[in-house]
Formats: sequence, structure tokens, C-alpha cells
Amino acid sequence: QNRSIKVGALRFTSHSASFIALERGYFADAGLNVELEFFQAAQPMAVAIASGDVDYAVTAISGGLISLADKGAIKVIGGALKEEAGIDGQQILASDAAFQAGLTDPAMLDGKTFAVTQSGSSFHYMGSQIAMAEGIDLTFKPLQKVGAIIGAMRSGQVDAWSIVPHIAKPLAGSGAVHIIGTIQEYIPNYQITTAFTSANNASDERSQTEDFLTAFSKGIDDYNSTMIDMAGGDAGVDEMVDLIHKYVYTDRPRDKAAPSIINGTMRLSPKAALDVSSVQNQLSWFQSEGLVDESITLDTLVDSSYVEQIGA
Amino acid sequence: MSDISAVSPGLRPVTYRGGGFVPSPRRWVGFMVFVLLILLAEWGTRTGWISQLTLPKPSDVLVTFQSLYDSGLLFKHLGPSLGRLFMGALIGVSAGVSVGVLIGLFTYIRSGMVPLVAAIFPIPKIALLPLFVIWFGIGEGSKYALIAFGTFTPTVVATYGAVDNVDRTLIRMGQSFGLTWFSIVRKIVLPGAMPGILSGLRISLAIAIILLVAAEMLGAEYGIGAYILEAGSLYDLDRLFAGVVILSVLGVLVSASIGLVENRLLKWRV
Amino acid sequence: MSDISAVSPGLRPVTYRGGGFVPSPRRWVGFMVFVLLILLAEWGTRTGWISQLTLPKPSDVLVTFQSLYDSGLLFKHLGPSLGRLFMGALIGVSAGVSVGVLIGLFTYIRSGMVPLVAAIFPIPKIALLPLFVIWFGIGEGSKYALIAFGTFTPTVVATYGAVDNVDRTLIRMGQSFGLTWFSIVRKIVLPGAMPGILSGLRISLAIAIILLVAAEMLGAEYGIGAYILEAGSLYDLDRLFAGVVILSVLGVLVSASIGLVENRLLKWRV
Amino acid sequence: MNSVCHFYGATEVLRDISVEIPNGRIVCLVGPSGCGKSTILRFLGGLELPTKGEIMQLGDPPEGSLNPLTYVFQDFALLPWRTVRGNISLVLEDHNIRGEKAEAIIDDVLERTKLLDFKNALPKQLSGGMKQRVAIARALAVKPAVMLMDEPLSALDSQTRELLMEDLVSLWTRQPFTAVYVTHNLAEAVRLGHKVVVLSRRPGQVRDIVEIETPLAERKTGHAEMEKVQDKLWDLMRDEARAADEELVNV
Amino acid sequence: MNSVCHFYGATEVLRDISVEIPNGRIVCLVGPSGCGKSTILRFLGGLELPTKGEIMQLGDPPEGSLNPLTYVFQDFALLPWRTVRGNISLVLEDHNIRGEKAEAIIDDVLERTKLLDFKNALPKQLSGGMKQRVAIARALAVKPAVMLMDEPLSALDSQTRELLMEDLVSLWTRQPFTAVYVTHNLAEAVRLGHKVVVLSRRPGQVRDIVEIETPLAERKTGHAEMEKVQDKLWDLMRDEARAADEELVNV
Ligand SMILES: Nc1ncnc2c1ncn2[C@@H]1O[C@H](COP(=O)(O)OP(=O)(O)OP(=O)(O)O)[C@@H](O)[C@H]1O
Ligand SMILES: Nc1ncnc2c1ncn2[C@@H]1O[C@H](COP(=O)(O)OP(=O)(O)OP(=O)(O)O)[C@@H](O)[C@H]1O
Ligand SMILES: [Mg+2]
Ligand SMILES: [Mg+2]
Repeated sequence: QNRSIKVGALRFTSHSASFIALERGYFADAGLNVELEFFQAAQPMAVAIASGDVDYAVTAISGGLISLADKGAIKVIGGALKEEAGIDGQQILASDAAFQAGLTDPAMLDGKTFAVTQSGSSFHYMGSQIAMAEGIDLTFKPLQKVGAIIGAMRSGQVDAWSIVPHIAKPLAGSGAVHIIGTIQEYIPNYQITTAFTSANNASDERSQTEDFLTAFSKGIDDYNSTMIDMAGGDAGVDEMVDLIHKYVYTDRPRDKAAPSIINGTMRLSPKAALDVSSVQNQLSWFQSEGLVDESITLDTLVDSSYVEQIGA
Repeated sequence: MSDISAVSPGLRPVTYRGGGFVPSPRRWVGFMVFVLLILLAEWGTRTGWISQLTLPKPSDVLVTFQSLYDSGLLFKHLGPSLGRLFMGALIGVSAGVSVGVLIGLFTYIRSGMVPLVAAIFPIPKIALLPLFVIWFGIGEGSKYALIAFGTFTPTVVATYGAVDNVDRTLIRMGQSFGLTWFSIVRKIVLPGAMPGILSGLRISLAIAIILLVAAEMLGAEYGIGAYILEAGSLYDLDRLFAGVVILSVLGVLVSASIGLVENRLLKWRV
Repeated sequence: MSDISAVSPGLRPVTYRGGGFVPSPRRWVGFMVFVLLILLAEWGTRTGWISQLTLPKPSDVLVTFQSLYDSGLLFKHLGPSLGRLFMGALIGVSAGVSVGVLIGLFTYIRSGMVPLVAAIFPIPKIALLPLFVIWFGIGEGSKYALIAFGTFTPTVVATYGAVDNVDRTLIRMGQSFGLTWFSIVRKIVLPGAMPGILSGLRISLAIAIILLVAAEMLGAEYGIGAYILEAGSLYDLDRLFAGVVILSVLGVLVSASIGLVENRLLKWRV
Repeated sequence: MNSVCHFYGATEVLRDISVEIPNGRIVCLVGPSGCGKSTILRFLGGLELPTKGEIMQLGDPPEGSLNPLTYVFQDFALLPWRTVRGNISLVLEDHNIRGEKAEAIIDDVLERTKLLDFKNALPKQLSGGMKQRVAIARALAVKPAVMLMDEPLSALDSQTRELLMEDLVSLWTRQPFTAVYVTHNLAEAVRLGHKVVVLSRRPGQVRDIVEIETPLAERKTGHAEMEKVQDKLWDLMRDEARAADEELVNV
Repeated sequence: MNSVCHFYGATEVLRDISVEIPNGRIVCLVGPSGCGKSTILRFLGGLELPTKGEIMQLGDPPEGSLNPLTYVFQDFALLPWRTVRGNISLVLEDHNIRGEKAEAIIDDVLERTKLLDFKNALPKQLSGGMKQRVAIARALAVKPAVMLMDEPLSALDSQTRELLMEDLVSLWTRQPFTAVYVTHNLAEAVRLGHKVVVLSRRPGQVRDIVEIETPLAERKTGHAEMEKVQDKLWDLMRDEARAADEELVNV
């Protein structure tokens, strides 16, 4: 019963469900002997799933992920991070220079530059959705690394960007950038990250995959109830922060890490349910931009047999 | 006196034991190796023996290349890249040669700069990407700066090595004829260091090409590096390899043109 | 006969016109330059003349370094990095030396490999990152492979250059005494090529350190490269510079130890 | 051993050359630069094959000779990374002579060349004359039937050259060896050769063969007969030398 | 011009050396390797300063002399990237002699050294003897008061050396120049020197000064008196040379 699997993760709060499931023994309960593999970026993690070096992971939907699915290497099996009305989600930022020059609302972004890591990244998607909704033109600047984008924002070399709250809030707090809107307004029910695995695991290792999702869902439930619904009160939050701090911001002292961890709180899809309408929307956008092949269908990307398919 | 050999007893030819240790290149072999490797890759990917995750089909890469050319995108990407390569390398190489010559000539500059250059050399340029954004912006400036920075250190090292190797007797000769310091530098030191500087240039320019990708991480829309990065992030192996082949060809061309310059400029060499 | 100089008319000393062109390094100057630069940075960041976006306060970097050391994380990061550096460089260098020697000795290998190496050299390793994951996995394998790949080409080039430069008269001497082919390679070619190989190693190992950052992009939890990448992605300049300083020191140390090896191994050199 | 060598070199460099090298004698080859002296020696040593013609050796090499045809090179060709001892043991190792047996041979040849005190010195610590003596010692170590010397003294300064010539003469006097001695220097040829072969400018042809009967030990600078031979050789060569010197080198 | 030179070199290399160089004569310096001959010449040329003592030149350099103390180096020191013409014009350019005036000087010195045909050749195309003649032509171009020659012939083979010595003698005979000629080779010293200064081994001291009265043009190999001088010099030097040769070199 004790199957050894590898789960890929980034050191972000959005991966907390995996950390919780491991720390609280949910994986072990499901008969899974889990080893976490940490990555510096999402893209190599996706490739590692394709090559079979890692079994399960969570990441945003990107052009690379869709391409790998198209090559028959990976499948999306469930949802994770999700935008939800009422909870602080991803923020739209303006650089101080642009803000002072009057950029105080996303509607005024016409002709401005918008920072993305790479074309075909989730930042690119969010930016285009804003542009489409507002009927404006945005210039996208690919800067590869989040650090480079922060540098460019602070020095006013790009005008706007969108990013998760735990990075957005401290930046805005320092006065170097300003929050001018939220992504929720433009992309409701945005399924930001998804759980995925290799096509092999999805088709041939059904029970293992189901077990993974079960344990993963328990992690999600704990996280949501403690951090969002405050079921355990502040003591519960403290305990959870302690747990997450083992994996995130490890080289900062606890008291400095805690605000960042709490700031980063966003709803994870309960039961790892997947919002397929959002996924379809993203897929169509990638296709319309010519970043991935026209012929890819939702079925190529998603294995719908594991979790609830919202909006199908 | 071949008759002696017929007559004398015990007469036998001296055994040959020389030869070897002088490999002479044969052009067609190199060509054949490329063709063979490509055919092997084609065969492997076609039969599925090499998975399509591992390597793209060479014929697909060719098709991609063809469409890149037909759509005119090739030159849209190549243009900015060549510009960056040229400007970046120009800045880096000229700064490198100047500093290298100064290091080669002056005790204090040498003492101050050599350890500095040694400390700068192993710093990975990609680690400093966020800083380049602040220092030089996200326009062409930072791209030039990154390539210049990368070519600077190897050029300095090659140049001061070359200056050190200039035959001191030639310099003493210049002094013994009462040539001015400036004359000696211009007419003896610089031409004498030229072979070393040019061969250093081979390495510097290869590094410049390598850094093109890093440079175009910084907000480049067009450029071979940007093209490769996008292909990589989309895991589009056909385009990735098309881009890599372009860089590779670029590298071989640059090296060949340095060879030409060497042949022209250094025909005085023995 | 200095009395002559007092007596004879028109007697005057020969004017001195030699000297110069032999810079001799002075250690303390290099040291001073570092201290000066650091003090300047400290002063600039303290007074706000250099914005804290541009450069971290050197004292803050020191504090970061201190806490890195105190928390024991320094060695947690340094350990895996050194291991990768060692294994990757070992594989790349030994493969490079072997191939380089073969190229230096055999016509056909030379013809086949030299263009191949020339074509591989300008390929940026970071462009191939996604492929390294497929080819070598995400474990230590891909990190070794990336560093090995990066050190391989410069080592090959340095080695076959060094073999080419081995004095052919020494080889002819070996042949004239009837030494076997293998003896000649082992006792004459390899020791003779050693100086060139070692000086090539300087460049290869600097490149290995540079590639550490790229290698640790591939699923590394700990490692100086991973540390730098994380600091970069959070735009945490203190930690970024702390990491860069470590790499820089590492580079200087590696170069110094090659110097030591050279002194020991090549004490026969004139 | 009698070694008789003929060869008919072809194309440009050497034209129809036949020379006989008698046992226990020193044959000197002189001629202007580029006339093919070194090439002839390479043929003799089996390091190169003539385009036409053949080189024959007569009889079997004497027993115990490890390397019948042994070179002494102009630039010494010592391995700079081995000590004097190591340079000599190099040529013994491949014949499986190691340990004490090798040590005995090394000590013997170093003694004959008066180098015993410098056994553990590196080549860089030796002066040019000593280096060449090490090279000669190394050649002696393999008990050669014929020594092939290619301008062995021309890299040395004239005083050292003088000294080394005296050494060679005393070495030969004690135990005569067969040698082919290539040189530019007529004084050397006259001092060391029993037979001087004068080659003409490229393509090299035998211009004259001069036999010198005076015993080696009696020859000295200022020896009248020697001077006469030397002047005769110089007259034979002067115009060739001038012409060879004026030629543009094609590199 | 009379140039009187004294210097008291210190530390190891040279000890208390005084030499006088008379006008229009060739002074040869001989001595074993490393005794400081080149160092003395560097002092004379002002390329180095003696630790103690001084070098004086008497009188003003003759008019038209661009570079009163001019070197001829052992290894020619020609710029390989300049043609014969360019190598000579190099030393004129800094005196602002260009165009026709320079051309005239160049043609004149090339004619005197019989090199006119090779004006546009690169050094790599020339043989050693021709290279040294270019170096001599270059030295002549600046109309030196004193030529300082540091083993100018020792990089050449003996035949070329012989030829070049004849050239030097005829050059001097046509128009006497003052020269300090450093050499290892006693034959050269005896052939070219009006005065031969023999130095001892390090630390270099003047061991003897031999004046030779025979006119240069009459000296020849085999000239009995010359042979006697040479043998005398050789006797003076032999032991020093042997000792110098046996010294371990400290690098
Ligand atoms: N490997 C080679 N390929 C082509 N030409 C060669 C080669 N080796 C020698 N030669 C030519 O053959 C001629 C004879 O060369 P060789 O070295 O035998 O002359 P040499 O008499 O020894 O001259 P030197 O006195 O300068 O040593 C020269 O003109 C040389 O240019
Ligand atoms: N720059 C220097 N620093 C230290 N020692 C030196 C230097 N130049 C020369 N010497 C030493 O001074 C001594 C004299 O050198 P010099 O070159 O004058 O000798 P030389 O008589 O010209 O020898 P050779 O006949 O070999 O040319 C030598 O022992 C040499 O090692
Ligand atoms: Mg020869
Ligand atoms: Mg000297």
C-alpha cells in the first residue's frame, strides 16, 4: 500500500495544501509516501512532471503547460488557487511614477506598459483580460523573473502589473507602487492554479491519483477553514502559520514571515474542484494569441474524471 | 649503389618508426558528422525511438525555420539581436582592450584592477538581471550593458596577457632608438598584442552570443534570445531548436570572420 | 677614473631612457581598491546618494551574511553547491581533456569533433534548461550535466590547443628511441600539454561557477544559486549581494588553488 | 656492425645521394641551410621515408644495443619535467629496464659525461652545454650502434661548443663509436669528422667527399693541415652559402 | 666623439669595471655566460642605471646624429609586422623625418648593406643573416656616434656569420665607426676588435685588455698572429668557461 510518490512545489503560500497534507499525515493516511520536490520556477516543474521525475504538482495554467498536454505528457486533474469575491485576490499595481502621472484606475491603462514574466504566462493572460474588458491597448514587457519586474516597477520603467496579494501589499505599503484595482473585477472565478500530473498517472494510476487528490483536498479544507473562515481563531492561524513557515520564507524569522504568509491567504478550491469554464477561457485566449495549437481541446488538457467540474 | 644491397649479406632496410602526431583536418569529415547526427535524430524521432519530448524532428525544425523565413519574422528577430550583439560587444571589447592595455602597462592599475576583474569574472550575469533593470532600464541600454559586461572581463584578461607577451626586446629596441612612450605603445605594444587580442576576441564573442539570451530576458519583444525564451516557456521544441541553430550558426560565422581578420591583419606572422 | 669626469670638458652622463613596461603587481593596492569601493558604496547608500534600489548597504550585506552563517544556512547552501560544482566540473573537465587529447592526436577525430565543438560552444545553456529536465531529470543529474556541458567545450578547446603546442621534437625524440605510442602519449604528450590544460581550467571553472545559478534553476532546494535566485525573485538586494559575494570569493579561491597546483605540478617550467 | 646506407632521394630536396657510413668512424655532413642535411638524418633514423631509394643497414646490431640508431638533437630534446635521471630512465623504461639495472646504466653514462653530480637536477637548472651532455648520456644509455647527431652544438655559445667538442673527442678516443654528424660549422666538421660529405644547395647533391686522416686527438685549432682543409671546404661552400642566405623564405 | 665610460657596478653582477672606448674603434667585450656583458651594454645605452658609478660620454654627438648611442641586438629586434622599409622608417618617424627625406636615408642604408632588393619584404621572408643586416641598416639610419652590438652574430649559423663578419669589416673599412661589440666568440673578437676586454666570471671584473694592432682588412682565418691572440684569449677563459658551464642555473 505504501506507494512512494514525488510532489512538486514552489515555496509559495498557494502550495500550502500540499504542505498541510504532508505535515498532518493526510498523505500517509492515504497510503502515500510523499517526498516534496521544490522548484525555483513553475515551468521546469511542469517539464519534470512530463519527464516522470515528479508525480503531482500545482501550478498556474501557462502556454508551456498546454503544450506539454498537447504532446500527451500531462493532464490537469483538479483545481487549487481560485479568485473569490470578498477575499483579497490578485492585485493590479501601478508604478509610483505612473500613479503620480494620473494612473489611478485600470481603465486608464490605455497605451501603457504591463509587466509579464514571459508571453504565455498567467500575467500575460491577466493583462489581456483587463485590456479586453476595458477595450484598451496594453504593451506587454516580458521580464522573465518576478524580481526583474519588481525592479522595473519600483523604478517606474513599466507602468502596471498584477500579482498575488502577499507580494502586492508590502510593495504598496512601501509606497513604491500603488494598488489600483483587483483581478476579480475582470476575471471572476479565475482558476489561477491547478493540480496536474503526468498523462500516465492520470490514466493508469487511478487509485493513486485519487488518493493523492483526497489527501490534497483535506489539506485544502484545513487551510480554508483556518485561514479564511477563521475556524480556529487566531490561535489556529498561528499554528497554521507555524506549519507553513517550515516551507515558506524559511530564512526569515517567524515574526517577519507571518505577515507575508497571512497576506497571501486566498481561497483554494474546495475538494479541488476545477472551474472548467475558467480553464476553457484561458485555453481559448492562448489559442487566440497563437501561443498554442488551435486544435487543442479542453479534453486534451483536462482529465475530468477525478473532481467536480464547475461550469461545465 | 643498389647493387651492394643485392650482394652484401645481412643487409636490410632501416625500420620506419616516425610519423603520426600531426593530425590534419579534413573538411568533409566534419560535414559528414553533422549530416550523420541529423539523420540519426531524424530516424530516431520518426521511429519513436527518441520521444518527441526529448528532441524535435530535424525536418520539423527545418519547416519551422522555413516558415520563420517566409513570414519575415526571421529578420525581425535577427535584426535587433545583431544590433545588441554588435553594440554590446563593441562597448565591452573596446572597454576591455583599453583596460587590458592599461593593466599591461601600469603597475598601479594592474595591482588595482587584476583582483577586481578576477572577482567580477565568476559573477553570473543572470543573477544580476533584477539589478540591470534598475541600473540600465529595460530598454536597449540594459541589453547592451549585459553583453558588454560579459565580454569585458574575458577581453581584459586576454588583452593584458597579450600585452605581457609582447617581446620586451622590441620595446627595449624602441627605447634604445629614443622613441616616445606613446610611439612605443602605438607602434610596438599594440600591434604586438594584436594576435592575443584577436584570439581572446573569439572567446569574448562566443560569450556575447551566449549572453544574448540572458540580455533578451529583459523586456525584449523581438530578438533570437527572446524567441528562444518564448519557445522554451511554451515548450515548443521545434522553435527552440530553430533558435539554437541560429545562434550556433552565428557563432561559427563570427569565429570564421575573426579567422579572416586574423589572416588579413596578421599575415606577418610566421 | 671618476677624476676624468672632473677634468675633461664636455663630459656628461649618458641619459637614462630605459625602464617601464614591466608592471609588477602590488598586493596591497588590490586590497585597497576593494576597501575603497566598499567604503564608497557604504557612504553612498548611507547618505542616500545611491538609492537603496540601486545597491544595498555593504554593512547590511555583511549582516545578512552574518545571519546566514549564524543560522547554519550558509553551509546548508554551500554544501550542495560545492558538490555540484565538483561533480559537474569533474565530469566536464575529464570528458573535455579526453576528447581534447584525442582531437590533438587523431586526424579523423579532429576533423569530426572540432566543427561540432565550435557549433556547440555558442549555445546558451539556459536556453536548453527545459530540455535538461527531460534528458537528465530534476535530481542532481541535470545539475551535473549542465555544469559538465558548460565546462566541456572550453576544456576541449584548451586541451587540443595545448596538445598541438607540445614540442614535436620531443615526440620525435621519443620515436627515435623506439618508445611505444602509449608511452609517448603518457610520458611526453600529457605532461607537455599540462600547462595549457591547467590554464584552460581557470576559464572552465569560472564558467562552472557561473553556471551554478543556471543549474540550480532546476529544482534545487538548497544551493548558493538557488539562494541567489530566490533573493532575486523577491528583489532582496542584501541577500542577492551576499550570494554574489560568495560566488565571487569562490571564483577567486578556485583560481588561487589552480595557481597552487600549477606551482606544484609545473615547477619544471622556466 | 657495418652499416652501409644508400638512398636516392627524389623531388627537389635531395637528388641522387649515396653515402656509405663505415663502422667506428664519424661522418660529417656539411652544406648550406636547407640543403637537406636533417632530412638525410631523418631517413637514416627511420623517422621519415625517402620518396625514392632505400636506406640499408648491414649486419645485425651488436648485442645489448637497445636502440641501434640513436639521435642527438640540436635542441637537446630533454623532457623539462623530468630530472636528468628521469630523462635517461625514460628511454630504458620501454625496454623494461628498471630499478637497479637502470640505475647502474644511468650512473655509468652520467659518469662518462661527467654529470654524476647533477643527477637530480631539472633541465631548467642546467646550462646549454650540460643539457647537451645529458642528451649524449641518454643516447649512450641505449648502447647505440650509430649515433645520429643533428647540429648537436649549434645551440650553444662558442666557448661551451669548444669544451663539448673536446669532450666528444675524448669520449670517442676512449671508445670509438659510429656517428653521422650534421653541422653547418666547418670548424666542427674538420675537428670531428673522419669523412666530411659536402652537400650542395637545394636540391641537395653530394658535391664532394673529403677524407681526413689526422687522428682526432691530434687536431687542434691552429693545426696547419686542418686550417687548410677548412679553407678548402669554405671555398667550396662560400658562394652556395651567400646564395642560400639571399633567398627569400617562403613561409 | 670620444666617449669615456666608467662605472662601478655593485652587487654580485659587476665589480668595479672601468673601460674607455676610443673614437672610431671597435671594442670587443668577451667573457663567460652571465658575466654581465649585456648589462654593461645596457648601461652604455642608457637602458639601465648602474647601482654605483657613472657612465660618461665625452663631447657632443656629431651633428646629424639622431641617436648617438644605437643598439644592434642579438635577436635582430625587427618588428615582424613591418616591412624592411617600415622597420627603418620606424626610427626616423619620431624625428619627424618622413616622405622623401626618409626615403633617401632608407635607400642609402639599404644600399650600404646590400638589401635594396628586399625593401618591401617582411622579416619572416628573410634569412637570419639578412635580418641582422636590416638591423644594422636601421642602426646606420640614425647616424650613430657609437654602435652598441650585443652578440649580433650569435643567432646565425656559422656560414652566415662568416659572411656577415666580412660585411662588417668592409663597412668599417669604408667608413670607420665607433662600436662596442659584445660576443662569446673569440674568433669574432679577434677578427673585429681593435681592443678586446676580457671579463671574468660573475661578479664580472676586467680580467685583461688585449689590444690588436693588425688592420681589420688584413685579418683572415688562419692568419698566424690572430691564431696566437685567439689561443691566448682561450687560455685566459677556458677554466672560467668550464666553471660557468657547470653552474646550476637558479631560475
Ligand atoms: N616537412 C616538410 N615539408 C616540406 N618541406 C620540408 C619539410 N621538412 C623540410 N623541408 C624542406 O626541405 C629542405 C631540407 O630541409 P632540412 O631540414 O633537411 O635542411 P637542413 O639542411 O637540415 O637545413 P638546416 O641547416 O637549416 O638545418 C628545406 O628546404 C625545407 O624547407
Ligand atoms: N633583470 C635582471 N634581474 C636580475 N638579475 C639579472 C637581470 N638581468 C641579468 N641578470 C643577471 O646578471 C648577470 C649578468 O647578466 P648579463 O645578461 O649581463 O650577462 P651576459 O654576460 O650578457 O651573459 P650572456 O653571455 O649569457 O648573454 C647574469 O647572471 C644574470 O643572471
Ligand atoms: Mg637541419
Ligand atoms: Mg648577453
